[in-house]
Amino acid sequence: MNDGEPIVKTRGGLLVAWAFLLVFGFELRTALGLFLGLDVPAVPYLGTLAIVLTLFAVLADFQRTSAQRGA
Amino acid sequence: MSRGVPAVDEEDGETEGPEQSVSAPVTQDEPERELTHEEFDPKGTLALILMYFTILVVMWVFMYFIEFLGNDLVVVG
Amino acid sequence: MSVEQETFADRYPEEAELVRRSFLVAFTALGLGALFGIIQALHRTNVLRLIPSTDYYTVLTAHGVLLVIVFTIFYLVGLYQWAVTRSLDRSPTNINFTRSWLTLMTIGSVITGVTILLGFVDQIGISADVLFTFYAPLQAHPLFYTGLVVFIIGTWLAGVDWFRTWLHWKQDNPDERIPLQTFMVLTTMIMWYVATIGVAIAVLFFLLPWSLGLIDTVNPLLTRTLFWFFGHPVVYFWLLPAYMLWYTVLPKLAGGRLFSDPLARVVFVLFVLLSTPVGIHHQYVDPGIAEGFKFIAMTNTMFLLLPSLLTAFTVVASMEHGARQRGGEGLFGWLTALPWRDPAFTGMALAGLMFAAGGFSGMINAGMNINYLVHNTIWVPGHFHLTVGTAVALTMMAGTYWLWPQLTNRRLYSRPIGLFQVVTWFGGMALMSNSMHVAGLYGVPRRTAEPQYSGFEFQTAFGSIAELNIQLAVGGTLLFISTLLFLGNLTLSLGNPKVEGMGQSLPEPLSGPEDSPRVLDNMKLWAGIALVLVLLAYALPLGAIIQNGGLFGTGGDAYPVSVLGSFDGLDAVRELLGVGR
Amino acid sequence: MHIHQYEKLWLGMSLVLIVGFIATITYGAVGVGVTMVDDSGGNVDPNALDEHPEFSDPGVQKVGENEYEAYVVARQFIFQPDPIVVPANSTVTFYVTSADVIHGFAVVGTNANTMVIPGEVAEVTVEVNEPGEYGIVCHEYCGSGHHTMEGLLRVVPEGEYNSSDGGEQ
Repeated sequence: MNDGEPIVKTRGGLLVAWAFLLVFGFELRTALGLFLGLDVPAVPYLGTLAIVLTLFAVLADFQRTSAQRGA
Repeated sequence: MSRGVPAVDEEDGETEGPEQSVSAPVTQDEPERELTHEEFDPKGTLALILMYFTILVVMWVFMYFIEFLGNDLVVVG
Repeated sequence: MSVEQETFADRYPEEAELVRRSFLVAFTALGLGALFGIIQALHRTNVLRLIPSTDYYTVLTAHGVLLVIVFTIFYLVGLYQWAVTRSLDRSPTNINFTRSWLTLMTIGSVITGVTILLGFVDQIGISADVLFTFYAPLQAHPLFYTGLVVFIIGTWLAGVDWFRTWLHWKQDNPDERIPLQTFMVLTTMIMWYVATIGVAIAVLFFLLPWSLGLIDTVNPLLTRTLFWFFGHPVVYFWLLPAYMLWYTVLPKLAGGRLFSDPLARVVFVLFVLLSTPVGIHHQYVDPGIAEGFKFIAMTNTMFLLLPSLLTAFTVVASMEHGARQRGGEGLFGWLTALPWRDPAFTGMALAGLMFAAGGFSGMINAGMNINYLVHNTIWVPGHFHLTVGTAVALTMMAGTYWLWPQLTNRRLYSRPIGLFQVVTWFGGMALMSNSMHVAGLYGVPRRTAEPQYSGFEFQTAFGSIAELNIQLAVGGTLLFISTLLFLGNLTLSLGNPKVEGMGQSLPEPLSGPEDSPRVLDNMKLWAGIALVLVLLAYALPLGAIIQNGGLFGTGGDAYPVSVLGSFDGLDAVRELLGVGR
Repeated sequence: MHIHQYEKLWLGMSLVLIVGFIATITYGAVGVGVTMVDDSGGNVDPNALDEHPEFSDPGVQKVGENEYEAYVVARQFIFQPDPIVVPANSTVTFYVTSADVIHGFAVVGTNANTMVIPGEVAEVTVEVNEPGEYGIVCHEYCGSGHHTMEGLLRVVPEGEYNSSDGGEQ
């Protein structure tokens, strides 16, 4: 974050954040489907979401460990 | 695991061996600061719960007026 | 707090043994229930059909009874025994009495459980495929009802035990407020006594004599209404132990203190008052009950949202307090300062989050006329897998991660596996309950082995039924894996060496009991008001049902699910004695 | 009692939410006119349905201008009549009872949804619009063949409706 403190403080936290955001994205798809009738294809959407989140997780973990080394 | 050390400083949990793991919080004795009931305003809680409130109202209106009353064969007697 | 601390098992070895014993029964039921759960998830969705569809209902009965009666309630009595002993710092008045009710409950569960499972073996002719609700005129084997009676008597005696311990404590501490955890136990048990009146009458006066052939007919609407008299408060009997953990343990796990003790007491009192006079909301589309009674049940139910909404605030505020003490900043930034790597904390927090979602579908279920949209669709199991299946079950598992070392003096085998387990549960349940809610809106019914019909197709607003089935099957599989990880982790923990000093204390609330009026501790008053409210809500509907349909119904046969068919009382006695026909 | 300001605010909002829900439901009942299944259908002896004036020969009958009554018997594991045939743009009252155990009666994808309890008659009146076909399912477990229990509601154009085939089998 701004002050250089990692937003995710432990790998456990990273796992929880990853799962939470994936579930959030999944429920978003349901909301779009029910509210707006948008049929977002499940596999490409969730697949992309999972890959993007995993990338972010790897980056966040890198930031976390380097911040730790710096401290 | 080192009990008695604030957990925010304790970063390397994933490398713990089985015999070291105990599910226990570690902060009771030395919190970074003490907050009493008077000086603590749960602003974040209020913000979260207002979001929840909004979601509830929107979903309720959708479910009742669109899904239910817009459905076929409304029961009238 | 000293680093080396006495555990519950050090201080109360005999009590700790009983708590472990009740947890053992609970977790055995959890394992079996989860196995039946995955069989159903795969069968319904036609992914894998291991059993004939007629046996699906045996599986479904066992899944329901094992998980919501045996697992939850044995966990409850274990947790409550710990809570009473711990918070009063006092042993039961007579530990042999404690042992006897636990034994009685176990015997009852085994009788009912075995009767259900015998449904798989056609040759024996004993069966109880009547599902968790055992609606007459479907008739189970008498042993099913007998086991239930024995079990419930056991729970009644547990309440007697805890009340007695409290009264003795009160003699020694006449001016003290009831400790919060004991307060929670006592109020829960008052609610339970009021609630079980319904099921006791239904089983003892109608269903059991009827299954023994002593009476010919029952009034199906009457026994059904009596079931729901019990059937709604029982969901709070599952929920309140989770609330106890959220109120008294979760703040500590978050590194803070409970926001408000008085409000916690108010919440439990509201549950005592409002849990029972709402059961008719399960019967919104039942014939034979006037709309006015349904409306009253609806308003009561809506006000029953209040304690849960208040809980949401208090519990999240307690977590925020912990996070801020740990250095959390910002409007939402404090969320990152919470101990997410602790499975006990994360499990409870995710359980609470799912309860917020389940709360919404519960509001829909409560909404009388909107019930036409969702009644008996798979939306309803979608709802209660979020509430009892996650808010309660996941909290209980998470609570175990915290409590287990203090009950056994052994460390948990692996905390990372524990964390992975609770996250898997969260993800699995998100998939499964999402698909159930959505399919329910399309009209897919619950409680059926093959929701695929020859004469019509379900219409979907988006996606497809096939996709929803995959969601359900994958979600169910993740939940099963999660259960195995939980049970495996605990089992492996038994191999850890015993260590000293794993005791944990619970912090005082920010606003203590001295901030609340003493009248809150007046158990007789709340019990009295609860009974009056029940009388007001139920006297007229029950009277009308009996007046219109008769105490024993308008006729009609019994439909035993046992293959041998109905039998007379003598045969039943012979069978009970094990003499063949 | 000592309650934090935010908590008081949330208590107030919770009460608003609850009252709002009750108000919505009351609007649905009074404003829109959605009524609940109640005790108006009366009681019957489930073993004597074949002596009952209507349930002995379940089917659809015309009772007024655009008004029809459909008598339906649910039993392990069928609905009678099947299909139920009604004309489009009419008001149909279903009278549903059970000859044996508790069943459910739900016209799939619609709000017509009731429990079917032996001894009781469920009375459900709906407005039927467009022609079309709806599935009917039993949504309460009623025995080992429960999953096979289904029926059909056929809404035919007014001109094609023939009172003699009004749902008779």
